[in-house]
Amino acid sequence: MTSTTIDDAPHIEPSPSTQERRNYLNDEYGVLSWLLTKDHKRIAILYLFSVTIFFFVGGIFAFLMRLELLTPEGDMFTSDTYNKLFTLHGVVMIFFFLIPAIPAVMGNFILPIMLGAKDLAFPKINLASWYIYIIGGTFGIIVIITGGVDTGWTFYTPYSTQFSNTKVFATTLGAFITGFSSILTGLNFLVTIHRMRAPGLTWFRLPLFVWSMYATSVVIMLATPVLAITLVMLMVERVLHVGIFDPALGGDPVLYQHMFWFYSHPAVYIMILPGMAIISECVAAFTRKKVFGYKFVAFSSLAIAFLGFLVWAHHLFVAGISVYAALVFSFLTMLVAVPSAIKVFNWTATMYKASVSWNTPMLYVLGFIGLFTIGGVTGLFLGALGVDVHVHDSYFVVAHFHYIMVGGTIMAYMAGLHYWWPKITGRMYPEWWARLSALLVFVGFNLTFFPQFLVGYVGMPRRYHAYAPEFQVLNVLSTAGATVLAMGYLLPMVYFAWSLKFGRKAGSNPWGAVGLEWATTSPPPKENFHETPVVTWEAYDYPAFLKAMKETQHV
Amino acid sequence: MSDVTLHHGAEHAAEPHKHGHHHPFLQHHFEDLGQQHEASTLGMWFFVAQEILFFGGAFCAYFVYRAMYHDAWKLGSHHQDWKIGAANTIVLIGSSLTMALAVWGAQGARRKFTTLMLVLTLILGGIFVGVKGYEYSVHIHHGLFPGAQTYTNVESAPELTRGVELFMTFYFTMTGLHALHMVIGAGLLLWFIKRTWRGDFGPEYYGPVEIMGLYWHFVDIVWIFLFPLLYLV
Amino acid sequence: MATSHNPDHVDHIGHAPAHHRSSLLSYFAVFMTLMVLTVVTVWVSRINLGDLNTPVAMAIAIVKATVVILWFMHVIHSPRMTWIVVISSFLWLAVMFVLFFADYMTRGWPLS
Amino acid sequence: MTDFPLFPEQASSVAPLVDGLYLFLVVVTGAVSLLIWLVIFYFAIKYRRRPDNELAQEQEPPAILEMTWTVLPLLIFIGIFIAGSLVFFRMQAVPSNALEVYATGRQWMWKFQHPTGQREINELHVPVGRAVKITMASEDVIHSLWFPVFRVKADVLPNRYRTLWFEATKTGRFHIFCAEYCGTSHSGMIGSVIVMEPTDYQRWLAGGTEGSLASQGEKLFQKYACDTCHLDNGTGRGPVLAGAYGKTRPIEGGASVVIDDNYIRESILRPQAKIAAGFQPVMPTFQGQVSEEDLIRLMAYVKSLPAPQTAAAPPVESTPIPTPTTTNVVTTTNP
Repeated sequence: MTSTTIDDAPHIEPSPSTQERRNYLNDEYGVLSWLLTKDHKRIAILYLFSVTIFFFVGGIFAFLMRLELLTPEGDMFTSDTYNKLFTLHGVVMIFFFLIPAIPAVMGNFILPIMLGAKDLAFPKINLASWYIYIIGGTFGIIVIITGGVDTGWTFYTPYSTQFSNTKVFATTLGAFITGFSSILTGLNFLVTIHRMRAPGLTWFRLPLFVWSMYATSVVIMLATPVLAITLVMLMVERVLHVGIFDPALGGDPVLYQHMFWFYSHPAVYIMILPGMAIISECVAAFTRKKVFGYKFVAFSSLAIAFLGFLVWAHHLFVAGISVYAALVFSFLTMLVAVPSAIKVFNWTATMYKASVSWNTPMLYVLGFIGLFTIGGVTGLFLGALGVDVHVHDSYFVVAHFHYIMVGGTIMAYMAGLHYWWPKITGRMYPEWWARLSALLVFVGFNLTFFPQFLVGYVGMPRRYHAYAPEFQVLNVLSTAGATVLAMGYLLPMVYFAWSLKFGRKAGSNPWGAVGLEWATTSPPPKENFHETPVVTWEAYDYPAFLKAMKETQHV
Repeated sequence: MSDVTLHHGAEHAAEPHKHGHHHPFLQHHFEDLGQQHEASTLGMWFFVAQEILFFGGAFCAYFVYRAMYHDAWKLGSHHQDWKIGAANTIVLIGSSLTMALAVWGAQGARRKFTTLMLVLTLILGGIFVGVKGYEYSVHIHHGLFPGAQTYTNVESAPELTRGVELFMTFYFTMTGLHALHMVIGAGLLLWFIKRTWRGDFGPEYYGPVEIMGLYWHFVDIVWIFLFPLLYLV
Repeated sequence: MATSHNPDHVDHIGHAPAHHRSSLLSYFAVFMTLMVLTVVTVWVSRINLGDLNTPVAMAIAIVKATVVILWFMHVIHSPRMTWIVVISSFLWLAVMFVLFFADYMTRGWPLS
Repeated sequence: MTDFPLFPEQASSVAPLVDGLYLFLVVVTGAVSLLIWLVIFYFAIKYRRRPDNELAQEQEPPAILEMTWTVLPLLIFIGIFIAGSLVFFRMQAVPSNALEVYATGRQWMWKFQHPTGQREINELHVPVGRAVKITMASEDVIHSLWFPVFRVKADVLPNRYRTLWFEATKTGRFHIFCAEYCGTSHSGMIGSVIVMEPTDYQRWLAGGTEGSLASQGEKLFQKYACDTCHLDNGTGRGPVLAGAYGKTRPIEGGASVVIDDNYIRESILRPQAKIAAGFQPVMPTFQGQVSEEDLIRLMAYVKSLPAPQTAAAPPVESTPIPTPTTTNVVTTTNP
């Protein structure tokens, strides 16, 4: 084991002559160079801005809802406004933030570099994906401005097609278009991973980030089209007043729920798998150790991708499906929980006899493992038929999926943002401010959503504008938590912007981590590597990687 | 048909063993033409997989309602003229053949033959969409289109009104989506006819034509399933 | 360390595109098969097989689709990856159909 | 600030089972989660990065661990599945002696009808200790009837009857919520179920009613002139309804169907859907004329008709009188 001190080793500080070497940021200037770029790194930055805007738009809706729920009576907004708030919070957060965020920002930027490729397989399609996302997003903004939609992000029929007189058509069209943007991103990733790996980068030398992105792309490719056809049918029914899903005209509303959740449950895995991708990377980097059971973690991503398609009807246990179908789906739901459990146990085991650093990304990783565990096990509560009948459509469900989406995906997104910030911008974020914001997020999150488990089991239904007086105390706690959580999310906006100008210059490998992305300069040049790298080390093999990096430095 | 070499005048790559390295259509981020070809074909196959799930969702809903409203489906299907449907199927399979021959021609850099095949494919596709338009006008004339509250034909079986209207909704939605894919295909064909006429394709670089072929054959397969399900219940 | 292409250059298949060109004859043979099968489809639909009509029609359509996929779409000469994509997309479709009808078929069943 | 319960009351026979399963899950998953948190913090502190601990020692925990935490969770999860399913079966098996109550969900109110004729809005009086079966349908969108203290919930679908049952074990006034989002005042679609001692319940029942549901149904049966075709002696143009409820009868086209709530509803609103074997499709549709409440009354009347003991031929074999008028039914041309 080499005795070099790792903290600043292998210290591939580029020599001064390469200091002002051209990188993808200062390679060309001007608005057009950004709006017509085909460089996957710039497209990732475009996505970063648009996704962050939607995150705060969705966040504002959430905060307004929490303010309304301070009091049992619905005395802040009319019930119509409240219904629009929770619908728009759902639509914006899911379709415009959670599904595109990690794949389009982190995936776009880091995946090609991790594979040692110059760019994604289809750069033009990658740019088209961003423009399609912007068109879909514009529909979302138009809906918000011109009056909102009040059907819930699930658009259940016959309410959404026959009874709601809000902007349902425009919202479904927006979601339909945004679906194509993520299909194109998925397509790009799959082909790049298959066909454009660097020489020597065999499948089992790939970072686990790539495995999880591969699984996510498979789920995107095979689930999103079913959402597309379901929304097409919804729009046909709403415009032509036909009864595909409307029982008064002969349709079956439960069929809509089947088709909607056939997409929407895999969509939950589209949201969490990229989170798991980042956590696997950060766990390896901040414990400086090979992730325990590399093959198990890699294949559990694929197992989640496949099993995720078999379980959707656990959203329909009380909706009117047959008893036997409920049994089948409850059993399959139990199977899909196993790969997630494997991942959590393997991450924990990786820290055995490791060198665990307490940098901000690792704080978020610890937070993720803790909160994702709660999210995962409460999923078992909902998968068990007996309990689900009671807690379905209650705040218990709301707490469950927020523990997965906020405690899981957004925590992982923050970890990834901090972990790759030096690589994206060449600057280090301020460590102590970042740790403070991580603490705020962790405390605020738990204070917001843990009371909701309790109030949900006691019997508070979901999507209620006014509720029974005995639920008030837990709701006040939850709103207090929401304020702390909001602080935790606003702080990074400040210090990330600050770090762009005043942040310490980051070398090409500030964390001393293994990975091709740490073998190029930060920010990386336009073609990622000056000459195509050759991978000779196994995944997360620290000694071999440090030796290989030493050799490239002396040549 | 004289064999026309790549008239772009771009000789083959300098080093013999680095075949196809500086080809006019090799994009910068690919190592060589082989990798580019593999990547684009694989990308197209993932796109076709996604389309299979897209139409698959519609077929699944179709079958659920076919089981639920069997008599209405039978009655609705009798309102279709199966002879026109069969003729249309033959036209579409013919266009699939000419498309496959176009790919064959592109591989052999036979410029005129390939262009002719692509034009034939476009014509046959146009015929198909034209016939569909005719069928739509007949249905609309009879008031047999979704949303047609007035449903004149079957007076005494009011129950079948709703079932048949549901059948017609599926008919129009699925054949409409299929026709839309045909129109997009026709647009692509026009662009490919221009490129083939310009002589872009040869044994080394025929990927785009093969991709066009994959798309066209997929649209043909969707019709192969649509024909028995809508016309011959 | 020169970055020549090192030996275990996995998954970088060759330099020139997969250079397989099916014979003209095979295209016409496929075309004729499809024509025959179309005629069979129409003919079979005229016979009243009761409940068997749908499965038979579907079987013929699947055969026609497989023929088009294998020969017209050159899957028969394609690398293994293409096979995996085709088979998995139809597998996912089958999963959708089976689990949809798991609900619709068993709706009427009484509790044991 | 009223007292705020952290755990719901148990007021039904199935509530202890659900709570038992819930607490079992809390304990099992809580223990596993606690174990993970402790291990993480212990490792994070013990192996934190120090100058002398720069690079991880490459010792791996034993590989057998991988198998254990694959198989063990699988077994636990299957156990949870089995427990959950047993409770679910208990919830689905409606006892035969249950008190029949009909419910109708409509945008933003619950309407209940008792067999003895009482009609209530957003309130439901039930006796304690007796199984109550609620048959419900919606008039517009999807609602979901939820009794939190009874731990039971079921979506109320338009145009299709669904059932839900509970056996109250505790008297008092408890919440009724609508759990499926249904529009503007979804949060206003609430009510209360009042569980009473059987004696109080009888006294409540005696108070003012215009005859039992079945008797109201009979009046409607005459009002809509159903009795002109559905005669008891099997000589009418429609099938005999007496004693038909629950039986399996053949219909046109060879299949046969169980005569249950949904079949009666469908035969009233869309008679052509499933025509009884041997009869002409002459029955006009009553869609839009018969309200949800009347449907429930008619159904209660049909279900209350005793099977005829007279010597008349059993209804099935009765030969229908050839209908005078020729109906222009489109006979299917295709064989």
